[in-house]
Amino acid sequence: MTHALELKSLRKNFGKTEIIRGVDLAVEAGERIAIIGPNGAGKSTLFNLISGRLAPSSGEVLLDGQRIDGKKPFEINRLGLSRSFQITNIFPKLSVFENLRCGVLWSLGYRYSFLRFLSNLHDANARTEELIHQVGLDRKRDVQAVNLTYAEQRALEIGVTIAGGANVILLDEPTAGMSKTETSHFIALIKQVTVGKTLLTVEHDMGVVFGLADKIAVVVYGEVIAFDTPAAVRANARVQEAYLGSSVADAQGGAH
Amino acid sequence: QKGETVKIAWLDPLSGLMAAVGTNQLKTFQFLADEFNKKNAAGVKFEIIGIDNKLSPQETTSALRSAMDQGARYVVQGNGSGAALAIIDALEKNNARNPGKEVLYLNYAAVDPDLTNSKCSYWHFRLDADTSMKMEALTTFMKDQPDVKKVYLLNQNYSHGVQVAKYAKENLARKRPDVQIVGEDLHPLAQVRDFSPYIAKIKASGADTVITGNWGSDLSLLIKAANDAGLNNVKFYTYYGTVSGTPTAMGAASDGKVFQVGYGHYNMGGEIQRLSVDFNKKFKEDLYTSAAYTSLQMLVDGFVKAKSTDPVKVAAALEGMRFKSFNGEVEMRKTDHQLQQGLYVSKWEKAGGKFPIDSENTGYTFVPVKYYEPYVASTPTTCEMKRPSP
Amino acid sequence: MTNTQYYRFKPLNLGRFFIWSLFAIVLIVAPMVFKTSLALTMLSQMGYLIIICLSYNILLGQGGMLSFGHAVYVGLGSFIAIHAMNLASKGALPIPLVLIPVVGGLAGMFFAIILGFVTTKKSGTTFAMITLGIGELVASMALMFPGFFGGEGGITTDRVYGRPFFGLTFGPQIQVYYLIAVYCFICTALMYAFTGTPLGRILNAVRDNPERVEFIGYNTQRVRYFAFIIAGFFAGVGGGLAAINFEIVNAADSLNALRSGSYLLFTFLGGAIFFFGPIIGAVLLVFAAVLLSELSKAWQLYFGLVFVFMVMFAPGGIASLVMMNLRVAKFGKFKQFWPLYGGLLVAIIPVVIGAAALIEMIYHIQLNSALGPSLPFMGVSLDTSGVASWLGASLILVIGLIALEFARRRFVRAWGTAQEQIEAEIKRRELA
Amino acid sequence: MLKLQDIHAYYGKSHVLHGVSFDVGPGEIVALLGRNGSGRSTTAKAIMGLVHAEGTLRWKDKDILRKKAYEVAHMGIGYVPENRDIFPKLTVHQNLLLGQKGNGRGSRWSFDDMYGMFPRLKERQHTEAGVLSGGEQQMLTLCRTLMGDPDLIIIDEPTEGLAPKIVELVGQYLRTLKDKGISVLLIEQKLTIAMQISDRALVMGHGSIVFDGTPDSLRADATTRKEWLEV
Amino acid sequence: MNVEFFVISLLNGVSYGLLLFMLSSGLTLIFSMMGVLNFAHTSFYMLGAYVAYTLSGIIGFWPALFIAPLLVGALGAGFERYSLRRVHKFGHVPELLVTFGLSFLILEVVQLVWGRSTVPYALPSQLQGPLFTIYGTQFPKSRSFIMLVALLMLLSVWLLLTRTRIGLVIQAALKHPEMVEALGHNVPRVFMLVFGGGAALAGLAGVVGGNTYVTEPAMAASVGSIIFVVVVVGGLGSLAGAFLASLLIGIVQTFAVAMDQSMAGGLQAMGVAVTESSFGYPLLKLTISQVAPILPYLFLVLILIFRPKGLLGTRED
Ligand SMILES: Nc1ncnc2c1ncn2[C@@H]1O[C@H](COP(=O)(O)OP(=O)(O)OP(=O)(O)O)[C@@H](O)[C@H]1O
Ligand SMILES: Nc1ncnc2c1ncn2[C@@H]1O[C@H](COP(=O)(O)OP(=O)(O)OP(=O)(O)O)[C@@H](O)[C@H]1O
Ligand SMILES: CC(C)C[C@H](N)C(=O)O
Ligand SMILES: [Mg+2]
Ligand SMILES: [Mg+2]
Repeated sequence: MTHALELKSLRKNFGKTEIIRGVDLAVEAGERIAIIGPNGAGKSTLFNLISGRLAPSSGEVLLDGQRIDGKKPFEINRLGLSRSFQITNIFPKLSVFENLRCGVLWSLGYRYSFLRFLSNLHDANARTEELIHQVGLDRKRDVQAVNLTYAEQRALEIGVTIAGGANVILLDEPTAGMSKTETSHFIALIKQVTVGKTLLTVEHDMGVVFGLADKIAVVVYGEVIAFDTPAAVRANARVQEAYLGSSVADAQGGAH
Repeated sequence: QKGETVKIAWLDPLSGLMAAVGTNQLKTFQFLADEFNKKNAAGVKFEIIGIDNKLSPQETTSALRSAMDQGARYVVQGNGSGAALAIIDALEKNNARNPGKEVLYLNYAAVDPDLTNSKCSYWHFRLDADTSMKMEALTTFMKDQPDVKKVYLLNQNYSHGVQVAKYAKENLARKRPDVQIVGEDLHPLAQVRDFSPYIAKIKASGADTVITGNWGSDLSLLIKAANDAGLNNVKFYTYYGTVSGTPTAMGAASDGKVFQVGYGHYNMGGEIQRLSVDFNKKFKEDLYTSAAYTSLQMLVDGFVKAKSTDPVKVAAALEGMRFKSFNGEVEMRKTDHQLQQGLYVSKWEKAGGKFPIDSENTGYTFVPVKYYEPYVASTPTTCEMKRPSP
Repeated sequence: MTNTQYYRFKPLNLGRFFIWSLFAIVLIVAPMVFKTSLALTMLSQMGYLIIICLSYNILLGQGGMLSFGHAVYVGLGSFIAIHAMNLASKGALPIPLVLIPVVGGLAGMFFAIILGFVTTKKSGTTFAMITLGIGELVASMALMFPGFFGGEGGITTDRVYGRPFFGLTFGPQIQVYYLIAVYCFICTALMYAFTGTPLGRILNAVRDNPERVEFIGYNTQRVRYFAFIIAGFFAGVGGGLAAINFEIVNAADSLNALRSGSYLLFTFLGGAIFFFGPIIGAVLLVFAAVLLSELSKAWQLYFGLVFVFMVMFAPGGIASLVMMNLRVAKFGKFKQFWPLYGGLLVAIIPVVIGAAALIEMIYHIQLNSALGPSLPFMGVSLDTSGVASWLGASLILVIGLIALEFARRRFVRAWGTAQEQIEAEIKRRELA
Repeated sequence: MLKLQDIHAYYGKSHVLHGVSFDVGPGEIVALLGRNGSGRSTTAKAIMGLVHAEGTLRWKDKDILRKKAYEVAHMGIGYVPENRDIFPKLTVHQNLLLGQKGNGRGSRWSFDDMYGMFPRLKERQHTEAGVLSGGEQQMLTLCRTLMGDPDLIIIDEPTEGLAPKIVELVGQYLRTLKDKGISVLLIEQKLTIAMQISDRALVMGHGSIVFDGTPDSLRADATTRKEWLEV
Repeated sequence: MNVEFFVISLLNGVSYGLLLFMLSSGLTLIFSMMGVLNFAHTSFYMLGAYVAYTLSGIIGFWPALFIAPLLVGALGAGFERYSLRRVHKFGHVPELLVTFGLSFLILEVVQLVWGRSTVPYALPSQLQGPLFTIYGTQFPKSRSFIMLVALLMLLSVWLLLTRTRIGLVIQAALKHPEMVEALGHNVPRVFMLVFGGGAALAGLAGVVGGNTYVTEPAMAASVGSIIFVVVVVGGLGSLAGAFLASLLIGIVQTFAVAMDQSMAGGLQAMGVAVTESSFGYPLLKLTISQVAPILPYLFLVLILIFRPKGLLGTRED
């Protein structure tokens, strides 16, 4: 049986330091997974390995049963995996509309075409309009991305990520830097735009984690020490000790 | 004709690599035009319109058009055969397409032999001796130099340099079959900063003579490097030792080691010498493009002969005309419009005695060691001149 | 939603139609207004330089690729075009003159395919340096192959060959001009169209953030490579037209780094961030190269000064100045600026005159002293040996400078308020 | 120590702070709370001279309004910006080195102190800072500013992106700073930690201070919290 | 190749390499620290030569050796202060262009003040003549002096980079200038000093290069691109790399001049008949010595393709 995404004894070292020390993880289609873990545990690195930004030192990454480790990011993206970034990573000089349309183009098969006008690509434009609406940036349609506020940029970041219609989506701390209200807004948004898709997110905010995830993977020192339902993870003593600490997490978790 | 103003457009570089040379030549023309305006047989006034062609054939064509717009019917140019060719080409078309607005081109220094052979033109007159003629004179001189045994050819890798090398080999084979060519090098134009590797190579080859058509910094740096390395037993036979900057680079260190072939030298005596001295006083620079004098002299004589300043008539008058220039009697050969004039081989030595005028305040000068009558250096032409039907 | 979209686009399209028509009319009418042969030469040069600068801007402005070797593709296009013309006139190749620019374009494209493959592997400074290296290589090598490149003299041709094309022989410059104009229009339109294609847009994305482009499915190297090839094509077309125009092309002139540099400088001066910027740049290039150098021996000094000041004070080029004023006009605030601009102009005139007189006198001493101490300058005669001219010129300059500073302050203040009002207006509209 | 009176600040032409007044005493931890966009970061920048400001701004009885940022820093104010601003191509150690003023002699803090505080940084000290994890970068910025031996440290959202356990750790360290006599101006979003460790809480709204009191009184003041902090 | 020729060529190669390094050390400093592709670098080199020429006429060569670089450095600092600084915030391309414009201005001003031809800037008597003679070839004092100056430059720039934090401050300030200021560093002043320092190094190179070679208006343009090659081949940000690249290019170029082999010769040796009519004969017949001076550019292109960081570089863009 194939999983939507599967990691097999994945390892990565930078120079002498091993950052990812043998990760095995299998994610089923349609699952929402939250990845938590202390700072520097290797969560973002894991995302980088999956999305092709880094090549693993050893081990395998399988997307729908197909090996994707060692492939280039754009190849992986074309196979239906898309990611967002912890630090906002959009096209600053293009308008919101253009940002999103860029995200749409490849998946609709327009590739490197220079024989057709963008304005005549009705399907792409319609899809873009729909996306703008989904991420709630209608009012900012023609504003350059640099001029958006931080929260809007984060929304755009998500928009660009989901634009290609990938089935597996990785989000790296999507709500970082947002206030409580914005965060809850955003979770709703993420839930809505990823219906039916496989989702992996990295989060530190326990409120988000518990509100969003079907399952939680806990990464500590480059290893997955737990992969289970939220309740079970919260009860796990090792997780408590390694990551959650006491009061803060409780306070965060309790807020929702 | 008397009292008429004749506009001459000067199209040569005032910027870029050859700015120094161009600037000096423009001054030469302006200075000499002033002199001729004081008194000339035709009673005309010359006006020099200097236009910067940036040494570029393309810019030259636009410069030419603007010159014509300003009413110039004569153009002079000399730096670079590329620009020369562009002018010839443009004039062929212009003079055919616009009767009544013909323009004549006096070439005072572009020495590619092609210009008076395969590419010769009725509207083009060359006042300098071309590469082959100078090599003719130079090798005739070398024929009588028993110490020339091993020759090294070092030239710039572009048409002029390649031709110098080619004619040198041909002529030497003919006149001094015993001379050995021990090395030949072509280096990119104006790219070499350090010539010492070439000097090492020359030394290793055991050469006693170097023939080079290099000019500008390619010559200055070459000779400097030779002097620095103490290459004392090697003589340099050059084309462009007088060009701005090179005398300074040679200085005392090159005493007796550099030869040059040309249509003149610094101590010609007569009027040109007086002018040189005046020029030097005025601008603190040497007057080395005496072909400018020949150009103006030829025009004056041509005007007198044609009794007109109309280029068409003047062109006809110039063909085969003999006239007296600063270096004696010369002839504008009819077949190809190549001036036939005597050539000097001169040697870099301390100024003084009969040759008091030095170059660039170095205290040194090119002392003439041999003069060749026009026929000696004359080379045949393959030109099939197309003359306009009257 | 969809409604607003249509509402958005319609007036724009009308405006676009108007602008393109205007462009066509300018191209057609220009030689009727400016009749001297020099003007015609200049117009012809502008025509193909527009194509070249626009093609350069595909790299610089749209793709963020700083190339120091664009002349390579223009120049090689010229060479192939000229060889094609020579073959055609010998009857060896059945290509009519009107298609020669396309030959040049294909040549430019061919070399872009070959050389671009290695160049576009990298971006940023690395890209810039590779282009510099390749440019120097090609330029130096060209001089070593006189067989193909014609050495110093270059290759010449006669553009009048074959049967006339609808009665056109392309001998007279005016016919050549119109050939160039037609190509100029078509190429400009094509390149504009390119900005509206998927590849064109992704190219912008690559300029802004190449990393992210990889994560939306595009291979950035590939995108740069394709753009490079397209730019190479249009560069070659421009080169082909140049060959037709001059009937001569030589390596030292058309391939060197200086030439590449001038495409860069003027594209930038015109304004790389706007599509039409390079058009302005091309026009300026011709003025600077042909007119300025003829008007004054000090042209490089003027050029350097103008250039440095432009980069310092208008880094978006002339196009950005135009756009800024258009924006003010769009918000109906331009009226108050007429007198202010007038004031600036009035103040600048004496500055320019004074400075130019001084510079010209200095240059006169350096270059033209053979002609005596007096030089004609704007109708008056200056005397470099007398104190009066120097004093007068300095005085005019100083007065001008004071007036300029005064006018500038007033202008800046008004400009600031206008911008403030516009910002507020935009905010208000956004909220509405 | 630090005294702001009627500070107005502008980004270009847009007026962001409308008369901010408060002060920070020696060895005091003051929390500056407020919603997104209320102007807290701008206040910090105004103190550092990074935005154009008007009003009265005094530090240790000297006027520091319009002083350049490096002058302000040399007078003993340290600043940890919200977006981290680590120097990505420099190593962790070099980042810290840049925090030092002069040769670092006479500073209360040494490299060892920093590495002791966050052992993780010691492990990574020769790595380029740009590849550090988000949380590690946050630690690094804090330490970098401490290396400059400030008497007052302004920290803009230090717990952003930190794992809950580290958040607690940071809280502890801020208190250690206080024990060493250093004042702290803590800009925070997360009420929890700010309320735990601060001596005084300020609430900002629309570019001015709308509440100034102890954490307890803020806890008790439901209206202020409702209106200015929650939505 | 005999020992004699080999030794002399090696000496020539090293001395040319050091000349290149002397020309490019200031550029490395500016380029690696500030990221500015300073197109006016060689213009400062030229200015150094001209200023020294005038000064040595008044106060003698040795005082001029110190004063001319200072003047040129001050000019560079002034340029940074009043022009480059304004442009800095617009990005690298405008920075580069403004230096481009400056190179035009300097060239024109030099020509106005000193004229368009070569000036007789001569070596002081102490530097004239050979230092030693080897196998009958003299090694001039002037060249040894250049070598000495180049080594001193290497040492001082190296000290500057390793013993001070200036390098770090600048690199950091390129990314987050405000942050660096907030940490207490006077960033604008550091930028100005670095640019001025780079210009002064160029000026110094001019002072000693101008009289060893020629002092003329074309001297700036003629070394303009080669020094970029050095800096890039060595690796951006790497002083050691620039040094290595200089020596390498110097030596390779020198030895290449000695090689009269061509591809045609190589093919013939392998038994392939090559005649004038063979395809690509003009290319095949080029000898290595003919292309020697442009080998650095080939080198540059290859290096950038296969090792974009450069020989010893650590950064890629
Ligand atoms: N290119 C790299 N070279 C060297 N070390 C690296 C590199 N990339 C990441 N690391 C190291 O790997 C570790 C894991 O980093 P990663 O960004 O994956 O952490 P994380 O789990 O996402 O943490 P956070 O929650 O703080 O973002 C860090 O210690 C980081 O310094
Ligand atoms: N560089 C800028 N230019 C223009 N306006 C700005 C700029 N930075 C911030 N602002 C505006 O100033 C106001 C206050 O911003 P500030 O960053 O001080 O808020 P904050 O309270 O720190 O909020 P946050 O939680 O987002 O950090 C906001 O309305 C913001 O949009
Ligand atoms: C003036 C000369 C140095 C130029 C030379 N006559 C040439 O044809 O290239
Ligand atoms: Mg992370
Ligand atoms: Mg903030």
